[in-house]
Amino acid sequence: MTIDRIRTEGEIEYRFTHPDDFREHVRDRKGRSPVPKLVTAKEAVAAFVSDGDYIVYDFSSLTRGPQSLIREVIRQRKKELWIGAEFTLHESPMLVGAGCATRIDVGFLGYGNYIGQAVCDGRVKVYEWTNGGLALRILAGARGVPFLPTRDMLGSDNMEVSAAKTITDPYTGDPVCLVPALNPDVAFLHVHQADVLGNARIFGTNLFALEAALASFRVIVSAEEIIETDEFRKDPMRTTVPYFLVDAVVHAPFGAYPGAMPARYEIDLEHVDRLNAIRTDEQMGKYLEENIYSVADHEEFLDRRVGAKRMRELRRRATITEGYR
Amino acid sequence: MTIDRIRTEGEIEYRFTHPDDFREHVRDRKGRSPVPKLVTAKEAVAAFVSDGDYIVYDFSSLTRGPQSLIREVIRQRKKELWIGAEFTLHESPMLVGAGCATRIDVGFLGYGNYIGQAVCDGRVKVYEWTNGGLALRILAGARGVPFLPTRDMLGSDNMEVSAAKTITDPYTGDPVCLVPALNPDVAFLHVHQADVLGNARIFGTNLFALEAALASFRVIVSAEEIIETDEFRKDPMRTTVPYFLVDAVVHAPFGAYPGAMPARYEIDLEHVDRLNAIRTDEQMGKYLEENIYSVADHEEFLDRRVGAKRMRELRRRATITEGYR
Amino acid sequence: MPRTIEFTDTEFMIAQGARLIEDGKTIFVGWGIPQVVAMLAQKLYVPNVTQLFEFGAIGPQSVLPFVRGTMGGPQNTYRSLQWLNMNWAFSFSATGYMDYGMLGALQVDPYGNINSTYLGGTFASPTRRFAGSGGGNQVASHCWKTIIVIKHEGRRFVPKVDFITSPGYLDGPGAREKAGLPRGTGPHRVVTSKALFGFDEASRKMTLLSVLRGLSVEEVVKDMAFRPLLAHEIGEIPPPTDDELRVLREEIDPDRFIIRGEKMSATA
Amino acid sequence: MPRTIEFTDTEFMIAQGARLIEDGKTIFVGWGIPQVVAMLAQKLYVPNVTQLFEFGAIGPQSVLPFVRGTMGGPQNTYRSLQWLNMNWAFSFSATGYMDYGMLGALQVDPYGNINSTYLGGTFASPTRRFAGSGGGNQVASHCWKTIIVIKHEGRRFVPKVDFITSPGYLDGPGAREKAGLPRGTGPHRVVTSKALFGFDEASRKMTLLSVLRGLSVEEVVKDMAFRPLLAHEIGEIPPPTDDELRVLREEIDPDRFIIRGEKMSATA
Repeated sequence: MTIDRIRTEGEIEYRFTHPDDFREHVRDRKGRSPVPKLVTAKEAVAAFVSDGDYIVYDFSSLTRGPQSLIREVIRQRKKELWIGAEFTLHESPMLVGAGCATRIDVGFLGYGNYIGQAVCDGRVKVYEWTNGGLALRILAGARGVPFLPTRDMLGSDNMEVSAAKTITDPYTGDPVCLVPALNPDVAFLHVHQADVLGNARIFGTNLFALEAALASFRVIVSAEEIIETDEFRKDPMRTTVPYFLVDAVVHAPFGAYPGAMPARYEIDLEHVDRLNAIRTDEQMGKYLEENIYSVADHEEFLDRRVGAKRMRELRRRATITEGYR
Repeated sequence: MTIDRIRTEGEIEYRFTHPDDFREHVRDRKGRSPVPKLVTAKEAVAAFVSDGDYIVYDFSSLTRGPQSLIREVIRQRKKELWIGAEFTLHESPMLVGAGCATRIDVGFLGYGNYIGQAVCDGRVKVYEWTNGGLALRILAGARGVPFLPTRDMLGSDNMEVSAAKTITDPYTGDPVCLVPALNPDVAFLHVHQADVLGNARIFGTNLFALEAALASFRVIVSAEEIIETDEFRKDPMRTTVPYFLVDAVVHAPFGAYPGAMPARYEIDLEHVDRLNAIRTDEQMGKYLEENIYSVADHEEFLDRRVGAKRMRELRRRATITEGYR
Repeated sequence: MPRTIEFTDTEFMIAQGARLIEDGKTIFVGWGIPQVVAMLAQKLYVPNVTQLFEFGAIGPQSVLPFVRGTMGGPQNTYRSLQWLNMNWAFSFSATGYMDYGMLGALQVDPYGNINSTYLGGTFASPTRRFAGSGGGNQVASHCWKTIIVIKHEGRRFVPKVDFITSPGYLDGPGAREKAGLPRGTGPHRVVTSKALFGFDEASRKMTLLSVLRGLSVEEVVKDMAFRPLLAHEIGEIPPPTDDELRVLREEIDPDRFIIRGEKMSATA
Repeated sequence: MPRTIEFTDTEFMIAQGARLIEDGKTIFVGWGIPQVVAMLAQKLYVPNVTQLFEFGAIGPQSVLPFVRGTMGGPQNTYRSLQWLNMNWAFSFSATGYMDYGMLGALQVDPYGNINSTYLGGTFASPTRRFAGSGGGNQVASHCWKTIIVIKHEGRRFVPKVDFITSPGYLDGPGAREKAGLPRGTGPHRVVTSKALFGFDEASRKMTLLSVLRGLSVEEVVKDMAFRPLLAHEIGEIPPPTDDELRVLREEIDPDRFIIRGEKMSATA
């Protein structure tokens, strides 16, 4: 790519793409033709995630996170990734532990002291944007503007360790904070339903699903269920993301495991506890080997490491379905 | 009110409220307690619309417009209103013709040459913000920021006849347009369903329903149907506006007449044609007398001027219900 | 055997516009004539075009016949892929996802600047006042290729518009970029009831590309208040086809609300 | 007859927090302990409080028992009035609709500035690194009254926090407004496992308001690394009630995941 995507200001590195450069990518490299995009996770990650990429995703590690895609990124041993991390409780430690991620914009850094130690050791660089600031940066990217203003972050030390700027608002004369637009290289969205074209539905709250899809150079959707395009046309209010934002669709039942998929299956708390208990590189290595490197793909992981019985049990526990349809 | 709400820059008057002033109104004057707010249109307009107020509404004159509330405003002979007009095809002429509105921010000025002539005659002042600019101003008001940036309006003459400003974006060095936040005095929302607390649901597209509800000092919801609060809790994705933004709820079946309410009843094109054919003050006076001043309220208007047969027919014509639920 | 086709100026304008849209692309559709153009195109030529309306209907497949006057009701937004709102709709155009924009206009100048606001006098005290931008400014600012659909009346083609409602190339090459508008955007075609215009790459000036079969260049340009550039070869535009007229007259607008106009004829 | 109640420091902190919330108001609820405080309050004291979670759950009525670690799942967001997203959630606080905000903290200083980011060293090379702001910065910036819930450990009460993650009164009166933060906002109460603090109107400094029944002021302030102001009359806080403990132990957290902690006792 010839597009300038990384900037520095003093000690701070930040991702920034001129809106015109992003627009030209959209014009030239994103298809608007409704063509089938159903591929395997392996194919999607190989084709659309490169070393050095900036990645965002929602919702959280424990709820509707794109866990099978994250594991595939680790399996393919991507390098030098930069993560926009809001509710990424255990992806951050895993991606850093696996040697995939070297920079993280937070948000919320994640569970446990494995990741905290990695920061102290200098294995990963962290920049502070706060959850609100990061969500706003993605909204700016989605709206095609170079920045958005906010009245938070002001007065806090986050201003010093991010590329947020203070300007004088021309309407009130008061200080206001600007955050630069973020156009990630890749957005991962794990959804309840998608069609093969990329139309996608999420049930429940989200962080910035449509924002991330609009703002990102490439979008990979993984879906619990593949449905007909006609279903979207029958109920347009339920669509979260329209097809032409999406580059690849992956069918991934239990794709949020060990987290929950609301109204589909519950969190596997035992598995999550194992993840959260990781303190050393040895423990991390063992976890990654067992759950990622030693299996060919998500299906094999589910078959051999999770098992049908466990999955049945997690489905059975998802008793609340009201509102998720 | 002691809050400064109107500013001038050269020839341009524009509404602007310091975000802190708006916040203090929200703190002190908006209730968060879930109490019943069901009142008549007469009560709602008398209590919450004052002479000189700035009013916004969506969707359009022909689709889900708050027509019964507009008629009540005219019936109560409010004065010096300022209208934020996007798809207000026939409300603008009516409000100007009835002597209620003296300033309009557009948007889209409306149908026919009655309103155009009123501008030429200097009976109403118009400022140009464009649809996108006006929607963005309301979004700024809803986000509690003093402005939002955009890359349109630039280069056009709308910049000269609005209070939009051009600044140099500190991230790209390029010019970018800022529009000031708009916090209307009153938002009218005509919705498919509401409960007595003010929770409200709109089915179909909208212009800026949640934005206007968050940005406005006072919010009046009129609803085709009053439903139980429990229905909202069972299906939270369908809620458009939560109760605590709303000051009054009016039960208004056929409240969008002569426009359509999607999936409920169709446009009365004959009635709309009469409205659009108005060219003279005499014609306008006759229309207002017959349809507004000579009837006590919306119910009497429906009974005596529209009639049960016509309403049945318009309901029957609303054959498309797919997606509206 | 040559056959004479009879049609209205509006029908020709609509048919011409419909032939310009590419399949598998997106188009931001303005209110009125552009809606009908998009309907005809989708019905006959480009089943896989994705339309976008400014209030957030993404991918509607409007029910025929066309419901006049409105755009937001169930018929026009039928079978959309997604229903959103206005701030989202303009996010799709701002991020470069809208290939085409299609707009009507009151006046247009050699740089494709559009006036929809007023004629004569001043802004504060105009001779005639019209609706203004609506979302036209956003469409013309952000879509990659804006198509302007306008009746071929001399008074509509002026050296300088009374008010720039929606930006064309402003005052020439580089002016849009200098103003801060997105790079590489601007007016692409002007579709009229007699001809088709493009814009010269170097000067950004309106250029006559082709004329309705049977018309001379002089007949097309004679009452325009500026002289457009002429393409090296001026093409010939066939009149509306039987299919186009049938769909327009029988399926889209049987009440002739939109398609009525001045009678014209040309050889099929 | 006086009766001795046994409880954990966490239980006391939660019970205290729950008593501070007003009914019929809104509260922006942070992750972890604040969730449990809000659950207890809504169950026992304030049925008509409207909670808001930062990812856009408006008015949830969480299912008990509390599901540890998560906040966004069906149990915690059950029976919400509305489900939105993060940019909308922060719009409610930015426009002044959030009466209370409730946050945990790693460190707090006399002005109520919160550090949740790191301890020791520098930002680039910290001694210990924690999660950072999450949405805490937005909550502390925009809610009218921020309540900080923090264990009463001396090392957590420092003269100057290592990093201002979420703003208190910064360096004193007027500093928030000067920085551009919304007028009239700021820390309201600090709820600890031994005491309750407010902030002096004039100096904006942390002020001891009341202590757990049976504790002396000296016991409360002795290991804080700064000396708080003292209210004219220091109140006495009753220990957790039977109802509070029953709901916490039986209904909200039967696995004692959250409520475990140091054992304490006081007279009922």
